[in-house]
Amino acid sequence: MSIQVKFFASLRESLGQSETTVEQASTVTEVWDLATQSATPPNNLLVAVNLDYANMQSQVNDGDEVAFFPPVTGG
Amino acid sequence: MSIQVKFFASLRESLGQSETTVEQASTVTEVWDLATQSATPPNNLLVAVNLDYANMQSQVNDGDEVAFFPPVTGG
Amino acid sequence: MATHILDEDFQPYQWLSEFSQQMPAGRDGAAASFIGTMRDYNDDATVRTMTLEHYPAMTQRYLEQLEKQAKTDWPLNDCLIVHRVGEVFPGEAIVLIGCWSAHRRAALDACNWLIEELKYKAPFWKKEQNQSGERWVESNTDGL
Amino acid sequence: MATHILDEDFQPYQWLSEFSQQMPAGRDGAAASFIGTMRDYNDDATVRTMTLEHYPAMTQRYLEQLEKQAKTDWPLNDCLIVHRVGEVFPGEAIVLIGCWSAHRRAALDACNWLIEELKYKAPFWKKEQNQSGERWVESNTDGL
Repeated sequence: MSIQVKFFASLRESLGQSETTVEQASTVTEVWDLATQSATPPNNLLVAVNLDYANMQSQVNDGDEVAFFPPVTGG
Repeated sequence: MSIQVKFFASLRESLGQSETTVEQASTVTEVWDLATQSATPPNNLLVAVNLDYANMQSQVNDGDEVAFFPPVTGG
Repeated sequence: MATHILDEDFQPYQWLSEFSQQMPAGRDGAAASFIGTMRDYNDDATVRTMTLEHYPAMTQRYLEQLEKQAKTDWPLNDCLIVHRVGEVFPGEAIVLIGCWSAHRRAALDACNWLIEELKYKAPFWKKEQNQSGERWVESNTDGL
Repeated sequence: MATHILDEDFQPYQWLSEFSQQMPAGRDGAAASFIGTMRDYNDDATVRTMTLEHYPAMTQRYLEQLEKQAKTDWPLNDCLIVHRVGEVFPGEAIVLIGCWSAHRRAALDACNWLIEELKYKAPFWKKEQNQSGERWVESNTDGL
């Protein structure tokens, strides 16, 4: 099993990593804990699984791409 | 005393005149009656006195310009 | 602020571009615009041309009043209104409204307000020429 | 419908003009647009440049979904979204939204909805560079 993990913007900078891979996880929470050595997730954390918004309880499967990022500020 | 009267759009066409002058009137109603030989005013008639919207009861004075027109359809 | 009544075809995006180039760069965060264009159909009839009549002195005055009111009601930095008169052909622009502000709500809301006010109150009248003759447009729709 | 993510400066009115020229003349009665531009100030600080990061695959997908939703919710004939990424300077356009419809409410309301949705959900992030260093913009304002 392999889950691709991405971090963006201020979260990428504060965690000091933009991408990593997690080998075994069934929820987004587990992905976060494994990818960040159980860092405390920020209150306003956003998450996407396979390019769609998801939440910390969402299930993940082999081959998924999970992204974590702060509130968006485009436009 | 002289009041300039203007008609626009379908009203100008149905009355068959675009401009006329009224010599003696104190309200817009009197201007209408004199200028149109007491034609029945259309329900949706709009009126402006000196380029500002007014109504049939508005007072008129020497030198005023009174305009009658149907609902506007610009834009 | 500027108000223009034109008796020939104009390019709305070129007007917006040129008008905005005169503004200080970096001042505005938001520009909202609305362009009303002549369609080739209305109420199921095919329209060939349209003639726009207006009440020149009142039109100019009324559009300027609208701009002043918009600048009073919203924190607008600038505002542009352009309106055609005379004979108009399908695809040609009839009206252009542009609003510039620091933040988006003022520009969007003022633009929205200006087109509604203009449609219901500015003294312009449309007469359509179609295959069966011509007819005055009797009233503006609610925009739906 | 079209969605473009650009990594260099673009001319929004030229994009709107060229995009609308490809449409059938006489089809649309209404074109609404919104352009978000980089200001040279924010929260009382002078901003020199800004860097826009994004999540490329998700951004593209999300903007396309927004356009599809707008076309479902309103009778739009066409829709254009352009968004900058990379280093942006004051006065440069960040986002462009254009909506075309037969009548004005669809174009105006969809344009309004698209910019709000994009601002709150499309995965872009701004980092401002000012005289005292750089900072991430923490959240979008309500537009006031």
